[in-house]
Amino acid sequence: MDNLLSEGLSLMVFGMGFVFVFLTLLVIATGLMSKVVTKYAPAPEPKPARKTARQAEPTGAATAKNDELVAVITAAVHKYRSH
Amino acid sequence: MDNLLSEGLSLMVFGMGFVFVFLTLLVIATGLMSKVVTKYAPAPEPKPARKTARQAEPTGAATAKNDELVAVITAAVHKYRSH
Amino acid sequence: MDNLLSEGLSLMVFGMGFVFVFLTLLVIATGLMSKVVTKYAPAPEPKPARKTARQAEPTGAATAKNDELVAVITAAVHKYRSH
Amino acid sequence: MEKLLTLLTASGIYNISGGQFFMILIGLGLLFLAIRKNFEPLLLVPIGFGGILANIPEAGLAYSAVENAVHFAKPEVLQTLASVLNISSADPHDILHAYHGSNASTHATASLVAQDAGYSNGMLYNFYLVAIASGVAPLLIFMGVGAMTDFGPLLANPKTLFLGAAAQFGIFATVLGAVALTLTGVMDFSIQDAAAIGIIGGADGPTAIYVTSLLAPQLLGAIAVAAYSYMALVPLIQPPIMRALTTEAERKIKMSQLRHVSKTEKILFPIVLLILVALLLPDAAPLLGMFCFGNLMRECGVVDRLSDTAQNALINIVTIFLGLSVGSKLSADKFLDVQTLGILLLGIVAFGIGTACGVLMAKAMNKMAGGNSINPLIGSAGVSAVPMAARVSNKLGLESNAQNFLLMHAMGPNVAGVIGSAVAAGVMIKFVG
Amino acid sequence: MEKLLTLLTASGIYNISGGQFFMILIGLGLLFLAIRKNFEPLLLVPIGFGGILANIPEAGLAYSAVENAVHFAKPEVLQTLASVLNISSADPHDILHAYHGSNASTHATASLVAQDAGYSNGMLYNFYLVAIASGVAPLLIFMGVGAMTDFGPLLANPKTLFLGAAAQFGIFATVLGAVALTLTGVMDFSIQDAAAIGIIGGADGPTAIYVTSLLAPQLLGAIAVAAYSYMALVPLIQPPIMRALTTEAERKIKMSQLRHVSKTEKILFPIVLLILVALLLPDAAPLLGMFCFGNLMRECGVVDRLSDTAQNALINIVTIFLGLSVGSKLSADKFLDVQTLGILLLGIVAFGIGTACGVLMAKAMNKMAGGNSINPLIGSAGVSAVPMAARVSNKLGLESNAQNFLLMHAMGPNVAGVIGSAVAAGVMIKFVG
Amino acid sequence: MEKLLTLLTASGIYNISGGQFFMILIGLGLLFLAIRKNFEPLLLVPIGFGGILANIPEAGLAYSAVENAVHFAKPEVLQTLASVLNISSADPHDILHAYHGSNASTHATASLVAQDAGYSNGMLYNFYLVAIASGVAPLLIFMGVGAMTDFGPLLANPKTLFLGAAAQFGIFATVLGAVALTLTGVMDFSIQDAAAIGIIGGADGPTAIYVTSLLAPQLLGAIAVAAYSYMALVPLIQPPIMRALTTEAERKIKMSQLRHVSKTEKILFPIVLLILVALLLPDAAPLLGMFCFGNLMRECGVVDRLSDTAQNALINIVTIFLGLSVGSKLSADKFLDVQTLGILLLGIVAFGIGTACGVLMAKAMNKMAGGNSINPLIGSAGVSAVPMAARVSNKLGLESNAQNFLLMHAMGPNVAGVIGSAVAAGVMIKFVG
Ligand code: NA
Ligand code: NA
Ligand code: NA
Repeated sequence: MDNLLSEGLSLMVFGMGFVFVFLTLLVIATGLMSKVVTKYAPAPEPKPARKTARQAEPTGAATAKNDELVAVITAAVHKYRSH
Repeated sequence: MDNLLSEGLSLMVFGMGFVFVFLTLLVIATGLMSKVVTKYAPAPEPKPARKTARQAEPTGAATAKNDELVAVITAAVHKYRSH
Repeated sequence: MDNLLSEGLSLMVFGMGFVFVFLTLLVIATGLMSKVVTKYAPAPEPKPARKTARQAEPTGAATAKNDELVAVITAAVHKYRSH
Repeated sequence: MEKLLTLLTASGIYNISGGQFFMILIGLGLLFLAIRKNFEPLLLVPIGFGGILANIPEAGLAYSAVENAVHFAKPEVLQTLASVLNISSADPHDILHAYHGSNASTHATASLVAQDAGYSNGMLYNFYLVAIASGVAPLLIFMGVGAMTDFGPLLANPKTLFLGAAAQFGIFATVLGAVALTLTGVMDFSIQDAAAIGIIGGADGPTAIYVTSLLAPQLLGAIAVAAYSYMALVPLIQPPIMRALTTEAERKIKMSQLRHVSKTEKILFPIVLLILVALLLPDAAPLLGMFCFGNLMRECGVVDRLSDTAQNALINIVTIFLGLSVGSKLSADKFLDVQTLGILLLGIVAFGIGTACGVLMAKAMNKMAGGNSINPLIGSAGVSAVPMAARVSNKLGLESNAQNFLLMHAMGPNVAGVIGSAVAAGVMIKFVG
Repeated sequence: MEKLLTLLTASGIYNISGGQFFMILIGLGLLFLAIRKNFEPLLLVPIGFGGILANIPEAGLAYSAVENAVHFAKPEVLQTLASVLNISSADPHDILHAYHGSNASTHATASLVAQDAGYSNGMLYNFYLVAIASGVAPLLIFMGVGAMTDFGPLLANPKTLFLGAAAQFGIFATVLGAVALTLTGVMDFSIQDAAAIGIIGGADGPTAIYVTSLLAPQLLGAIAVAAYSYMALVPLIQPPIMRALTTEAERKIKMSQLRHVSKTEKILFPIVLLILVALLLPDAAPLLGMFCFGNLMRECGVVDRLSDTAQNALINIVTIFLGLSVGSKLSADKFLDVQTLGILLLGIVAFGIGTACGVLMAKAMNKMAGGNSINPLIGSAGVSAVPMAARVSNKLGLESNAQNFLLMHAMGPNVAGVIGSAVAAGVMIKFVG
Repeated sequence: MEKLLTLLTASGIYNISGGQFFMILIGLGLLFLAIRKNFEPLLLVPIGFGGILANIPEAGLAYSAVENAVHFAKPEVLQTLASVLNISSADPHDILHAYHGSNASTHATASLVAQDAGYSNGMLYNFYLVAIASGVAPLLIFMGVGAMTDFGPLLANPKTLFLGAAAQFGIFATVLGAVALTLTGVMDFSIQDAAAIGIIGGADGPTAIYVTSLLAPQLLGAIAVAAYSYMALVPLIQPPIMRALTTEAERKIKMSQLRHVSKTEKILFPIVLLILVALLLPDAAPLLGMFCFGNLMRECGVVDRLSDTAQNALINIVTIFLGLSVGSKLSADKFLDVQTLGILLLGIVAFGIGTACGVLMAKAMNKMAGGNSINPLIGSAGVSAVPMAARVSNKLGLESNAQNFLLMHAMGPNVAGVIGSAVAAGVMIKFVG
């Protein structure tokens, strides 16, 4: 019983401590990495990043776009036929 | 041999019987369910159910639509350019 | 040691020989097949083979086409709206 | 020179048996039917190709490690296998016979011996183990089919479920037919074989494969080929029977338009079906459970990405492996048997009887309903063979009355037939499994 | 007539136990929550459906071959199993108990005995073995999540990683809670159980499933259901806590726009993270390794077709099997236990504490930074529950200041929370695994 | 404090060996080449990442359960393993050595012992077992490649098959090179090793992986890395050789436009090829069978949904696992060996010789055909490395004559090279497998 308590306590102390240590190191490493990258390989002007956006897009949005497309084309065609 | 015959016969009688019993119960349960649904959760006016239709569409149809799309756009563009 | 050498040598002789024999037979069989096909089932005039081309198309190209499509439609719609 | 001899004596042309040659021709024939005649190509292209691969001499693609070890017959390996299988003879045939009859642990030990001797399972044999012996492939196909099925027409007119029931009579009549062939000494089928053959009449590929893999795996090749071939032949098999059993007046009956079915009903239907299965026939639970799961994913509207995958990428992947695995059972020693002829014969009888019973049931229902509301042509769709049989009903309806579109009305019995044959499958597994 | 009796006595309705009936209701309840209330439907639809399948009486879908053999309890099979398990009693309960406690080789032998007797693994049990017991499904989901994650906001403001750390306090506090419940005699959790329950507080489904499958597989059903349900409830659980711990002035704080993050930084981040994991916590390597791999595929820009597949076809296929497999652990005998209530209670406490710690950490960081640059509302997003928690932060921000869009600022702590709980998972596995 | 010590002594930084550190650098180098230099990224990104994962200290991701058990070296476990392996020493190295040399059943028993002691296969090891040891991944890739291959240019000019034959001389010359290195005592390769190394010259990734997994699995990492790297380097390796062996006049030769190839010819070609394989070289049946199956699915036009899946979702999924599995063989103890240097050296020699022989063969064919109809530059495409090598031919042609588009002419030998190396692979497996 006491054993369980001490295990639980030490899990909390060391676990939480480790999470903080790890993420602190990650903050430092990431910051360092960003600094080095910005210094030695400065990014060009921010591109619109179209492609990445597309990938991240949820399926729903894609469908929506498709529908828009169809709507737009339908309109265009009606116009075309009505000439 | 006789054993095989009796097995076959009983398989037919009980099998066919069970299929009918099961589907009869399904008819009843489905009817009941539909009645309850229509009573307590009446459907709104029938939507065009565009999405489901799209899903059920076989690949062939999808391709056909795509082709139509391309044809339509080509026409629209030609019209547009000829202005 | 000598064994390894003789194994290597025979692997080269028979391996290379077999590759040539196999591909020679394939040349013959293919030629024969083509001849028979052209004789008994002459192809109709070469279709544009649109579909196969589409399949072989790398993803990149497909995306490019999609973009073109969007551009084309946008143009068509602008035209339409400007009427 | 010795190497040259090795190449020659290990070549296919040196080793090919008449049976293998013939089976390769059958594989080519299946490919021809699939590609040129459009016979259920999604299954028959992989099955036909798998059949050719399975019969490449010396490649052993369709054999287990032990079968491959026995084929190459090194005396010391045969000796070890014989001792593992606890038989005194080291004759290849005796070893194979003992191996096929041995229990699971002996099987496993024999397999390790063959592997130690450098032999391994053929590629197609591994596909078969993973896809069919485990039962998973037909179930996933059923899930995908569920995700592609619209129960709307059935829900608009649930009574068409009776048509799906009646058409299953083909299944059970065929079982009796197989029994009769055995009793008259023409063939030799066990009751398990008879049940698996009967299920061809269900006109539903994955159900037939699932039941056969459980009840009579040695007949899998013939039964799957028969099931898919006859499904492709539905436009030839059904019309004469339908015409013979109906009058011109009946074929002209126009059915009233189906009512609108709400989204909620469509969501609840697979759940109602599942609960009925759970309460009445647990042995149908894997098949109908996966079918209902696929349909629920389709209709619930909140997991579209899962439903899309189930009816595209996943079902396609599974179809490739399922087809090749079925093809692996087209090896000459298993397929070229008089039993195969019996199966082909019984299968077509099953289709015919199922069609007839569906039509007769529809006639009866029409009579009971006043004689002018149910076109008996939709009864034949109860065999399933989705959506081919429903199209046949539609076509015959149009022949008699150019304004008579039966397609949606026939879709009800059509999907009911899928449920009906899965229920029949559950009964078979319960009774003779 | 005997057949009729067989059908009846083998039917579900004849055999259903109260527990199974109740679990089927729970399965239906999960489906209702998923479909009508939109509770994480991608997981809860398969889990709920799997739960129903697992509780179909006599179908044995969630049981191993041995469990099925014991269930049908033929005396000779029980006798053989008892001798294999080296126990004298042939009582079903004793056999099951010995089986569950036996080592891997005895397990394998017992399994072969059951197969020889004609029993086989249930479908869901096979799915569980392949998807979860092997550990592969949660890892592939994590790879897909990595391929869907944009670390841009985190890289623009790496300090938000501290918020992702603080919110993990919920995990460890819950471990203590589980320990306290045990010490007071209310429940009986081992330290492994406590650790697995704690990880619910990580608000990250695949991490919870991965850890639980390693530390306390018997609790998998309850823990997964709790984790996904509470993730869906984040919009209800978090706001009161967030409001209680922040002042109106704090909630009004507008954060400055995030800097642009270059492609190179995004490519290097998963590699930096991987190296840190490699150097500090190898036990987190499978989880974070696959996560980083997915993210690298996404960002590197040269393997788009792999990245697309990882975040679509592959993750969808794996989700279907993962959900059904988790559902298989909702069988009555495993789920209907007072422990489940404890888990549900502790889980919500974990979410609450995590939320509070995240907010408090954000308050502290804001104070240290001068008091006007970090809106404490983004702290709650540190629990993960991506992207729901970030949306909650955004919503509360808009309530206080209609011009205050916190979404992108909250995405930093949000994805940091994923890393944080994966690190916590690694520590748990190291210490009590 | 004890826990802190545990964390520290189990951390990567405390345990990392020089070899692991170096291999992680190599993994990073592969990622750099793949991402920045576009070296076959679809394979080298997963391979490089898998290589890093495999070398994370203490994580044991690339090790089997037994290897992990031995690594952690608890005396009682080592003792049990030693007795299972029937050796007297319980020294870790001796146990590993006995384990790797043991037969399949001892292997299985040792594995159960390790599992009983709480150790399990690493994630990457499981991927390797499923994807490569079973042989399935390279075969599925080959199926996908078949579904992506257009044999039109080859069918329009079947004689280009000879170029695909000639270029395989690189394979067999390299075998002799490996033999020579062994005879001179520089390296120590068996004939199996030599054959596997030679196949690098086939310039075809899946063929190389398939053959190596059968003949020399311990060399898989080095051979796969060499094969894919050199395929990426084709634009650097080939041009100097091509220029040296051709005259300016030859490079200027314009080839007449290819005839139209009918659909029927394209459908029949994979079947003709399959039958030839079946009759002459059953050992090439798995590789070329799956290749032909993929191509038939592509061309037959009736199974487009299967063909689409084979060349997208399925090949992508398999590529991810294949790459990570190959990466698992980049563990320091297997890769950091003088043999690896030998493999890298021999591999580039193989590419060079293959290129040269292809060009010389094309020159000869051109001479025989009158000297003005075949541009020898297309000969180099016979090594395969599809479609890179064909593009190189095209580029050099354009340099000499800006109107000279050789791409389609070079596609013939290019795909012929794939067939050629698969045939060579079959011969290797037959003779030394
Ligand atoms: Na049916
Ligand atoms: Na978290
Ligand atoms: Na090649």
